[in-house]
Parts: sequence; C-alpha cells; structure tokens
Amino acid sequence: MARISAGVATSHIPAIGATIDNGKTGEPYWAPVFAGYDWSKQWIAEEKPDVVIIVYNDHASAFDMRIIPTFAIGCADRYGICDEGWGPRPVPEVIGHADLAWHIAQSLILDEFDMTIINEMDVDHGLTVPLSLMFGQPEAWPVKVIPIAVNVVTYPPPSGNRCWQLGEAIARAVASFPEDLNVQVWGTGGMSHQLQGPRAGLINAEWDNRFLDLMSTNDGETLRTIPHIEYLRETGSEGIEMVMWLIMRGALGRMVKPLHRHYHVPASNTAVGHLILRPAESSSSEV
Amino acid sequence: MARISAGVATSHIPAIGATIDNGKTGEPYWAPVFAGYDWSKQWIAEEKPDVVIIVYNDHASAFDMRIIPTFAIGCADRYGICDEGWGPRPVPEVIGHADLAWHIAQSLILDEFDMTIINEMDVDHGLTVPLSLMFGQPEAWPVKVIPIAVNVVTYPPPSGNRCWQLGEAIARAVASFPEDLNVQVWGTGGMSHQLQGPRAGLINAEWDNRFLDLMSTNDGETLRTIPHIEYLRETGSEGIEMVMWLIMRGALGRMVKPLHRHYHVPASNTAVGHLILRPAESSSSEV
Amino acid sequence: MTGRTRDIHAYLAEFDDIPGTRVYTAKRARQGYWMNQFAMSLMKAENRERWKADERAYIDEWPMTEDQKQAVLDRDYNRCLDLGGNIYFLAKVFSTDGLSFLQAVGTMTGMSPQDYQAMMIAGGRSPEGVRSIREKR
Amino acid sequence: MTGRTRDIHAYLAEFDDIPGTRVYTAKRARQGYWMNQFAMSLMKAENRERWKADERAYIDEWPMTEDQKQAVLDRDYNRCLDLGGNIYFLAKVFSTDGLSFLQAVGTMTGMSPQDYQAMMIAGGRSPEGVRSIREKR
Ligand SMILES: [Fe+3]
Ligand SMILES: [Fe+3]
Repeated sequence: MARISAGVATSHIPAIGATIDNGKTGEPYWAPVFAGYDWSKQWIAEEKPDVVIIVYNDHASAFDMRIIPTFAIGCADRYGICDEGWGPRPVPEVIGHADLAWHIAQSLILDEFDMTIINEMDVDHGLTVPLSLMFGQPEAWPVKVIPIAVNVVTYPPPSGNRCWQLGEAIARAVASFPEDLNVQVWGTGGMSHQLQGPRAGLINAEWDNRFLDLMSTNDGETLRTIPHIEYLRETGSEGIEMVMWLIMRGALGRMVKPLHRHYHVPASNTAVGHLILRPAESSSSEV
Repeated sequence: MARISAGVATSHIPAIGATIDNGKTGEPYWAPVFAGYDWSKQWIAEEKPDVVIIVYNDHASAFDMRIIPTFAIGCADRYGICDEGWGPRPVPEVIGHADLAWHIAQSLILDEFDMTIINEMDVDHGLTVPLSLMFGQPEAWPVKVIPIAVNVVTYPPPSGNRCWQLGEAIARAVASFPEDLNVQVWGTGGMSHQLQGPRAGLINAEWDNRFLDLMSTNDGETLRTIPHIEYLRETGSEGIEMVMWLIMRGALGRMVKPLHRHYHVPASNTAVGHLILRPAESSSSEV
Repeated sequence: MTGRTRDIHAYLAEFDDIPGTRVYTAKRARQGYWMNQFAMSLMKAENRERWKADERAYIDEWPMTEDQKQAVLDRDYNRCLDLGGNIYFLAKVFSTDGLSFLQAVGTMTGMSPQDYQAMMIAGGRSPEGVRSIREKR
Repeated sequence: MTGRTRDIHAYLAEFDDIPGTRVYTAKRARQGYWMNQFAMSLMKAENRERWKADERAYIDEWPMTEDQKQAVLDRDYNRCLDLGGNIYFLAKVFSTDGLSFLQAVGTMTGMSPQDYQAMMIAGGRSPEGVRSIREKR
C-alpha cells in the first residue's frame, strides 16, 4: 500500500534556480539560503521517496489566460521544462508516475474534487526549483513526480479550507493505491513576497515565522481558516502562494512532527521558508 | 438582482441539429421529435430570458485528451461554432455574458468549487442543438449564453451529488449579481443512449420516464444519489449525460413546478427527453 | 455527504459487469491516447485530405500500436474500443468517411443497417438481460 | 464549512484597501487580457526577435488600447498593472530586456536599484503602515 511518509514545504524562487544553474550557490549573498537545505539533502538521500506529489503554481508559463484550472493534476509519463524567457533551465526532464497520478485523479473526482486532468504539460520554476533545492544537480531526478498545479494568479484562488480538504483527499487516494510506494507531498511557493507596485519588497518575518509554527504544531483549525486577505495584507500580494502549503499539510493528517526548519531573508524579492514534517499519526489515511 | 426564473432540460443529439440545418424537420421520422418543442418555443418567446446558463458536455471538439476539466465555465464575450467534421453548423455565433459569467466563476471558486475558467473556446452540438430546438433559426440568438462544460467522457464524471451542489451554488451566485436579469439554466444531453459496442441502441423508456417524474417532483434526495453505474446499466453508456440535468435541477431549489414535458424514441440512436420547470419557491437563493 | 462509493477500485470494477460495453476509464484512456489524438486530428480539413489521400502513410505518423492502426484502417470500431478508443474521438474517422452516428454505431452491433434502424424505430434495444453479466438481468 | 466569506462583493472590496497593490481580479484580468496575452507571446524566441526588431510594429498586432501599448513601450510597470497587466505575464517583457525580477520589481517602488536592493538585504519592506488604507495600520 502506498503511504505518505513526509511533507516538505519550500519557496520556489526563480533566482534560486538561476543561482544553482550558474554555479553561484557559494556566493556570500546566496550561501545562507542554501545552507538551510544541507540537512534536507542528506535526509532525502536516506528517505529515498519513490514518488513526490509537488503542489505548485504555474507562473504564466504552461497556462495563459485562455484556460485557468483551479486544481490541475498531471497524469503524464513525462514533463518538459518551460522556456520562461531565458531558455529552459538546464535540468533533467521530469518523469511522472502515471499509474499513481491517474489513481489519485480518479479518486479525487469520485471524492467530489473538480479536478482538471492534464496529459501534456511543461513545468516551470515553481516545480523545478524545489527539485533542485532538495536533490541538487543530478543527471536524472531520483524520484517520480506528480504535479498538482494550483491557480494562485487569477482571483480567487482556492480557499485555505479547500486546499486543506484537497490534501486530506490526496492522503485517502494514496492510501488506497495497492502498490507499496514511499510518497512525499511537497507544498511550494511563499513565503512573504510582493512582486508588484509601490509596496513591492514587503517582508513580514514575524508573520512568516508564526505560519511556520502553525504548520508544525497546529491541527489545522487555525491554518485552514486564514482568509486570503490576511496573506495579502500581511505577507504581500504573492504571499498567497502559501495556500499551497496547506494542501501538503492537509495530506499529513491532524498532527505532525517537525523534522527541520529554515527561514532566511532575502532571496531576490522574497523570504525563503522551508519545513520538513512527518505525519504524527500511524497512518495519514485515518484523517 | 438577477434571478433564475426557469430550468430547461433537453437532449442535444447532433442529428437533430443536422435535421434543422437541412430543413427536414417536417419529415415523418422527425416531425414527432420537433412537435414536442412547439410549446417550448412559444413559451420562451414570452419568457424572454436575458441569459441562459447552458450546462453541456464537449464531445471531443474543443477539448481533446491533453486537458480534461471536470467543470469549466466560459467567461468570454463570444464563442465560435466547432467544425465537428462536416464544417461548423450554419448557426449564429454564441454571445456570452462576461459580466455575469465572471461573477459566477468567482463566486463558485469562493464557494469551494474547483472551476476551470475558459476565455477562448468553440462550442459544439452539445450547446448549439438546444439553442436551435428552443429558438429555431434566428439571424442571431435572442439570449446571451454562459457555457458550463462538464466532463462526462473520461471516467469518473462528477457525481450526481456534486452536480446538484454545483447547481445550488450557481443559484446562490446568480442571486448575488446586482443587475436585474432574467436567467434560465439549461441541462442538456441524455436520455437513454449507447453509441458503442454490441449493446448500442439501448433505450429504457421506463427508466427515462421515471427520471422525468423525479426531475419534476423529487426534492433531490433520490435524484442526487443515483450512482453512475445505474445510468450506465439502465440507460446505456452515454445516458451518463443525464448527470448534467442535475446541475440545472439543483439550481432551481428544493421543489419545482413542471410546465412542459416531452419524450420520444428515437432520434438517431437516442431517446429524446425535454422538460421545462419553474422553481416552486419564491426565491431559488433560499436553497 | 451521501453514502456514495468512495473507493475507486469498487467503482471501476462495476463497469466490467455491463455486457457489450467499454467504459472509458483511465486504463482505456491511457491505452488509446494516441489513437484518440490521431482521430481528433481529422477535425482539420487539411489533415482529412492527407488522410484520405494515403491512410496508411498518415496513420504511420502517430505513435500507435500496429493493432490500433489496423483496427482503424479496417473501421473495426469494436476492436478500436477494445484498444482504448473512445467513440466521440472515433466519430472523426467515420464522419470523414461520410457516415452518420446512426450508420457507424450500428456496425458495432453485428446487425445490418436496416435491422439496426428498424430496431431503433421500434423503440430501441431493451435493457432486459443486458444490465449485468453477473446478475444475469 | 468554516465561517468564510461567501459573498464575492465583500471578498473583492477588501483588496482595494491594501496600499500600493493591485490584486489580479476578474476586472483586471478582463481589462488586461490582450496585454497579458501579448506579453505571453514573448515566450517564443521568434516573437522576441520580432519584438526587439520593431517594438511598435509588433505591439500594434495586438488588440490593446493605445494606453496599454504606451505603458509597455515605456516599461512603466505600475501603469501596466493599472491597465490590467499581471506581473507574471509582464515578466516576459522584462526578461526579454534582460532584467531580473529583482531589478524589474524595484522600478515600481520609486526607489533606486541600489536602495531597493539594500532594503531587501536589510530584511525587506516592513508591513507597518501598509496593511490597510482604511485602518491606517
Ligand atoms: Fe511562485
Ligand atoms: Fe452528448
């Protein structure tokens, strides 16, 4: 039986990808950003997940204004790397796990989530930067990936509550997959950042750290009820990406055990946040 | 304030469109099919709805296997007519109501429906045949249209319960639109038909008529719990399209007053069913 | 929530119990992906011309199995369904041949066009005995 | 259900209360549709070449208002946002110019690139006083 063994939260800032690709992770500006991932890289090398479900958002890369899915799940065998304007990142193509992805997609729709199924798609920095942060620069990614793309660009994004519920439903779906697979769920994006207007550059380290606390200790009653306006006011317009962390968090069950935590300001315009969490209950399917 | 004044259910058989387009509605085979819409045409000429929300499914016309949205809502100003293999039907282009459509789309997402927003799309017989049946062959359609495309091709389609809930949420959304608009909701597709395999041609008039009864008299507790397998076993593999009628029915509130009913076998491979219903409660927003 | 089936395995298993019917599940959608995308390509007039000019050459451009290609070339729609085809996609093939849904669908029943048409006019195929293989009803 | 706002009007109204911020609502998405689709077209190398060769000729191919075109030609990103632009789409314009997010985003703040960069290194802009116009906090 497949099981969700851990959750990872991490920012997915494009400049981090460029820094890795250009071999500049040792520069003084960047070293403290990457230092917080040293433990994570060792940890994941030991964990050896088979599949990672990566919750991310497309940044006007694969999707434009013609079609805007709220929740899209990739069911393909492979995903190409988007050209976001400077040519595609020089990273390996992303290999899917179509069996598990279709199983989850079908289960979620039966469970009354109105998923959009995607069979052909390129993925952007929102998905590849977390892979680089966790795995460095391998010849091929050592995991299969199921992309879940969430709309957080055109308003309204899904509510925090709906994201949490989707996470719970993903856990149920994974638990009913017959093959024995070690599955992780990653929530990406955030933390504080605003990339537009006179208020650009906003960082709220206090709020971010309270959110990291809640992600580590709260059973969800507080987290899932944070309204969109609070993310926007407190953490900048792009801070809304943090609703995607709630999908990961919801998939881990009521309580979690925090394994690792990292916070740094700045990377480009953004606060970097990172968490590794274990489900505290024996089985996340008992949610 | 916008209000849902009526619901219409109708089959959307492509051969009906071809018959209208070729001026053959008077032929003996076809006359009884169209006779059931005479009352409806008169009725709608008096009702003069401003906007019709048409719930339909795309038949591998605008969407292929690359992307499969469970619930998609058209927010465009206009929609072209699909070329389904014989050139586009010679019908007027479909004019949207982008203000109301975006209002409904935003409201539904806030209400935790995981909509896919569509801004450019051609529409196929699933949407245009009902327009032809209700309005004949005008120079321009006398209503604005909001398309809601439901996946009923790749399994699983949304549950009957989820469809009903979407209808209820559409009613809430329409009721909160400030402009005074007369809005109808149409559910299309069905009734009995199977277009594939040795069992093709299946028609279950008894089941279809019980469904028409329930649509007219039931408060939903029975209708919304009909499982997919029952549609398939009893009404043929394409009978599943009837789940789309439940979106219309859910939008009308708990009880309805039936105004008109029509049932005929066959049209091509299919049983034709048609209903016109009024919400029985003073306001459908009180659901 | 209603007492609906949430277990996808049980949900899908029931579909195999319907006689003479292939439900377009993920398994079929994956198997038939390129057959269906091939068929979809015939929505464009220029592709229809190329297909009509040389069916074999056109279909060889698609990553389909030889079985799938042959089933399409043979217009053996039951076989196409067995290999993952979906009728709404395959409709592009029979529409290009100038066949209506009524004509094309009839070919899958083993009946003559006349008999199939006559059955439909007489009220269609009865559901009696073709609801469930297991329950023989 | 939680006690969340279900009323879309109240939900949207709150966004106008955030200083120096344009939330990409339906209203903005509709106003800026073609500006954003124009920007998206720059993801293709051949379009970038045509744009760089003659910006005015390239942008005139798009059904944008003259105000929108001028705002893009001027690289006035605040004005672009006012006219319905979204930063992830507009990023294709500044990426084509060879600007990073850090450089481009800074131009919207009225600060010099050096000052903006220094502010970020010092911990970013404080939320104090820029949370709410109405509540002055
Ligand atoms: Fe992002
Ligand atoms: Fe249909």
